Amino acid sequence: MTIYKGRGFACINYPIGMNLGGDPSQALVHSNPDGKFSVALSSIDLGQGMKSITRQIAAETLGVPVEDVYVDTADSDTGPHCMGSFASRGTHRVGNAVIQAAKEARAVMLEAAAEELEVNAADLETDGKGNIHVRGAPSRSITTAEASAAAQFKHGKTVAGRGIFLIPLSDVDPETGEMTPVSCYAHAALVVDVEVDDETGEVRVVQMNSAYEVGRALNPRLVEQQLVGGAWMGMSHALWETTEPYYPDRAHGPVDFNEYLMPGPGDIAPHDIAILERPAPDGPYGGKGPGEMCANPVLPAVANAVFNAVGVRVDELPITPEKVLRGIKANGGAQSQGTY
Amino acid sequence: MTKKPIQFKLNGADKAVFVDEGQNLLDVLRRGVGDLSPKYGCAQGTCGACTVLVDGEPYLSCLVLAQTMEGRQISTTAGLVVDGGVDPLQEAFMENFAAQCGFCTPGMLMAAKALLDRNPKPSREEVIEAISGNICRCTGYEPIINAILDAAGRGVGRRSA
Amino acid sequence: MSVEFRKDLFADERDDNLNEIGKPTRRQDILGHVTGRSPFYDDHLFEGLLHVRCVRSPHHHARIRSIDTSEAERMPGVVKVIRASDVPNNFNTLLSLLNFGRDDEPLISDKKVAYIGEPVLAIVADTDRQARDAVAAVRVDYQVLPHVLDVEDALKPDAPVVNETYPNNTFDYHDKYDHQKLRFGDVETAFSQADKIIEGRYQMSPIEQAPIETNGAIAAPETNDRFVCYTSTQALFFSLGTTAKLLNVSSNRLHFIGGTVGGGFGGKVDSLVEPMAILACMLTGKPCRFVWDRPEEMQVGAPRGAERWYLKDGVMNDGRIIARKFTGYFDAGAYTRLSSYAIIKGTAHLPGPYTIPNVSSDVFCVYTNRTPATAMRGFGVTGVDFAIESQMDRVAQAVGMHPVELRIVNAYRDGDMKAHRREAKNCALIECAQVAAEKASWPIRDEFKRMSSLHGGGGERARIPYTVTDENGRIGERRSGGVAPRPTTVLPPATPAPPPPAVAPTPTAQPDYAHPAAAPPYTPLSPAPLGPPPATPQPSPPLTKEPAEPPARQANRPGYSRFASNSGFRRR
Amino acid sequence: MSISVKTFDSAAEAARALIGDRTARFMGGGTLIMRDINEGEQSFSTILLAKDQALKQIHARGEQIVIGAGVTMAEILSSRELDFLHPAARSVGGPAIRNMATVGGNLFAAHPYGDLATALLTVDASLVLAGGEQGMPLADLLREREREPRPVVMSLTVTRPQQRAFRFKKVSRVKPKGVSLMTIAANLPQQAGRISGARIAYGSMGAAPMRVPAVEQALEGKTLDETGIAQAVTVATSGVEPPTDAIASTWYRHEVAPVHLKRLLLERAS
Repeated sequence: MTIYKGRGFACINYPIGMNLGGDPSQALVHSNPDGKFSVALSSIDLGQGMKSITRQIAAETLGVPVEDVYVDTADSDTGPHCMGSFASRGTHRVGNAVIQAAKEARAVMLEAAAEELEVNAADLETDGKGNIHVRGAPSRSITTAEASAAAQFKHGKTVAGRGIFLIPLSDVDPETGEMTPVSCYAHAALVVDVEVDDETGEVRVVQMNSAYEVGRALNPRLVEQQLVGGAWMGMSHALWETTEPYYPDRAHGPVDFNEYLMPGPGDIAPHDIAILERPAPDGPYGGKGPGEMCANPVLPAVANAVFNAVGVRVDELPITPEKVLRGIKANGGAQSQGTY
Repeated sequence: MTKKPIQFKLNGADKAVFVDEGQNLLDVLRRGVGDLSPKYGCAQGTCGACTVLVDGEPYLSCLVLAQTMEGRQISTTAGLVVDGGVDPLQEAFMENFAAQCGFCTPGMLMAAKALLDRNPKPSREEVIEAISGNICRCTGYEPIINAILDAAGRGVGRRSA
Repeated sequence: MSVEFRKDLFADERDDNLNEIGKPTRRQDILGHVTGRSPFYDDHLFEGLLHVRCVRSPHHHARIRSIDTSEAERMPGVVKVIRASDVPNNFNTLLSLLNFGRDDEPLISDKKVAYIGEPVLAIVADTDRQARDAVAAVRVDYQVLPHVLDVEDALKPDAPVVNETYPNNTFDYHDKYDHQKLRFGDVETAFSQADKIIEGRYQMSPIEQAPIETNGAIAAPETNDRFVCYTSTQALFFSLGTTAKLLNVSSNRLHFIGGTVGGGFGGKVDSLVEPMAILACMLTGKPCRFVWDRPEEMQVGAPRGAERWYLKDGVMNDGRIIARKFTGYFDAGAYTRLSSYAIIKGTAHLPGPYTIPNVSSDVFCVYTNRTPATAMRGFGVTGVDFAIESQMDRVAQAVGMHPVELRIVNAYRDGDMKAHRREAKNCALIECAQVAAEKASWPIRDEFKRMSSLHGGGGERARIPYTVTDENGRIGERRSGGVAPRPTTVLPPATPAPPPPAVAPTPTAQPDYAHPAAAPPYTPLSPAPLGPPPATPQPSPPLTKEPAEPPARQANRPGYSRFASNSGFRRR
Repeated sequence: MSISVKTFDSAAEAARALIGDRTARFMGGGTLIMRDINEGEQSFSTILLAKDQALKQIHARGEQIVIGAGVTMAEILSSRELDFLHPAARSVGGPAIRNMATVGGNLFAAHPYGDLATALLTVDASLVLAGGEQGMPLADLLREREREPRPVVMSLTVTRPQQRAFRFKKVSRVKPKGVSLMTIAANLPQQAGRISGARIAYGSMGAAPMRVPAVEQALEGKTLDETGIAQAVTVATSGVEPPTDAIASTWYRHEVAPVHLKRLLLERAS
């Protein structure tokens, strides 16, 4: 038995959002009289952190502490329309809608503060800690709670805002495919190191090194969640997963988690990640959306690493031990392509 | 259909409920006595989302015939919160961002709780073994393993540069 | 595991002094998750809740002669048998909400089934077990039909018709073609000028989204003649709109609540559980729960469909790819769902994040007798990325180049023209490749370390080339057996005729960042002697040629397609 | 059909109830039967339970150890007498499954399950049935386990293997818990450095766990080294017809069986 080491590389870009119907999302923001805000959406939190990231975007835009904002989603009676959570569109589309809504609400709050402080609203700024003060004169300040109360009880103003984000629909040319599919792209590159057992065809991922460009990491820990979990899923797609093990034959389709194979906690590989941020001009604070692209480079990188290790190109996913072993046997043995 | 009365303790409180004869414990916990913390993921014993402790040991509640639980002590994630405060394990999950969709989390917590109750200072391999019957589709397991090690005071943690 | 931020890169494009953005704030929902209190759709209790289960096809393809429910109806706990005729408007396609594609799928099929697991009847009972028992007692008389499971078999003239809405077994694009085209430049001429031709065939398996929470919904009557629906949907208004259409009910009588979902990954878009739960609720007046079990989630719930890609590259010895041609087949399964759009998205993604002057692709949405496919994380992109990046490795091997350097040589840069005819902006591929290689301690040569997405793009690389088009693959042509070659036409460039192309723009202020020219061969085996010294940069041969005859044929170009309900749409 | 449950004080009573009632199943730990109930399996509608404490006992008589059919994997793992079975018990499911799954249930677990049964085949397991029948070899039960009426197993008697003679390997795609692609158990007693009375069993290589006589014969009288096992490796799949399933194909199982057998045989005994 020999364990062959191999290394593979892949890099990708990923389109954020869809070119369908303008791909709109809406948001409503309003405050209670004490300056505590609610964001109403109909967007879905599938675990990617929709509620959390829109909360941070709203807090940043409103200029209030994040504890002063809660996001409520998704109730069709109160949350305005959203296309849904897919296509890595949530952070980008919903985030932009929240910014627009929060800006409108902030403007009302600042107008009220300006009236109370007897200054021009354009001269006011928020400190993110619950205060509004005159730019350059921090002592001339009012709390966001006081400003909201004044708006609602003295000035008769609704501290609220509406937001929608829409990318104008782009036509698709039937002859050339010309179109504007999306507005920004995330990027990734990944190096995978594997070990291949030449007698069984088993592949073990031993290390991943990656660089992911996400526009801006609006919350670094949420980005990390996506990248770590997503790369795991990529590894899983590459080496384990299929609903039809003998595609296109339909036989032996798994019906439980024992037959539907995914890497277990004992299969995970160390993953060292670098996060790059090149803000998207139209992204919320430059954010793009790391949710989908994180898996994509792993699949080909693993395939390339297997080739590097034993000289077998498996072009049909998943790269099962069986396919690797068939390749090794067809070649008359493992053929290392050399170490990088 | 005949209903059978059974009594058991759930998170220390007495419960009495009528169950269908073939009904599983998961269904009785959720719909019978209203503890929604254990989750339905497969009803096959292959995902672990319904893990509860029976007399301190982890069981898959979807595979437990409810009527055999007469007189047993059942613990669920809903019972981890004591006097409004969270368990160190829950705190470690929060701190380590060890949940995304949160659906596997209650089962994962109970599997981890069973481990730490028996072995307060587990190795990484022991943690991996303890959660090996629980599937997480979101996190890639790493944050969960780190959270459990953290709760045991053995956090190697993530490196952040 | 480690995470580092490369704040040094693109620093001048960012303001890092924000209050909340960039902070590792805990998730808003985390306390609910760790205490088991987060309200997922199934975490709502109702007195007298009824349970729905489906009778499903055991056949790939069959006509239904009759359905006998007499025994099932007498079984204990059975409250209602739901038939296809109970569905007010039993024909839909998901993207009809955006006027993209024709209705092609019933909620319940009582005439014909086209995949294993297709619902033919639903039963509502007091308990889940009673519903299952009744399902087992239903007798369906099927006349089994020939089926087709392979995408390329489905394109043969004599293949069984899977989906009567699309009798050619392919989705109709723009009312004109049986596939989506991408044409940029002239691949065939470029192939003839290439030093090497590299070809590959890549197959992506069907994959299950596998959320730990299965698809499901609970519907209950509200007091005001409305219906509340707790749902696992990934797209609240998509599901609401689909339900309103199928059940022919005003959308504001539907009150959908969701948003806390136990994983989706694309598998909770199809809106199959919500209409069924609400229909059951309408027909019984009781709260009804329709939840897929795990076998349904795995084999009836739509997977990420299989994809098959053929790639052909024309490559110069210095690693530059001068032409890339794709033929792709998406296995949509029996019904369209979202596959038709995935192909639009995938087409715009070609030829990957590289500046290749000649690109052509034909991508088919193919119907087969298998579980309909739908979205999954990376929809329309993951499969072709696998193909492209495996192909890139083949190219690197063929020209003897370092795999990372090969990517950097071909990487798109700010200002480059992409094959879908839009300028590249905000690029960062080169930087990602450099950083990943650095992290892995995988050396690349200094000149490649100095390259940048910010420089060397545009100019000649921004040009839209003369483009060869064709009218192959008109709807129905393939099935009728006639695949007569059609004359190709050449579209005029978008801009006046460009100057003769040169491979590299004249270096200006920063020569180090100039467009890469020829690179020396890469020697993967370390003991091997180094290759010859780098060749002197040479202008590449012209990659496009002047049109043989003046471009004239515009008449056959129908209007561009719009995929929206709001303006300019065509009702089908 | 809705499920009814009948509980008996003794396994013998349950066994009597099972005879003549094709709609009844005797339930051990429930890990298999409860799944069937949950998924609406129609082939049975009555569950028989026995509160018989005899089912839960483990006791040793010299080299013979009697294991009650109701003993769980977790209970095996906490039994010192059964230390040689620990690798096999640990290979079943995750910790929760091991608290529930029983020895008796494992004997009836369909492909690809039954890892413990594979191990038991190599330690001369014989059965005591609830009807009183004694001494039925486990292999006989496994060959005919689908036949109705299914017997109720009270206990198994196994023979403790020689020190370091027992080896076990479960080949799985998922770590640490995955279903078996192939399970191998080996009991390799030695006399004067030579194998005497080898027992080799495979799991997931057929409809049920099975002994592999060709391999056993090839090992007889041989030394446990590369040369000594060569013939056994050659005949690793002789007489074996491995199935194709979601985990692996017949071809693959054929190809890797000799590899895994060889690795197990050459593994340093712990």
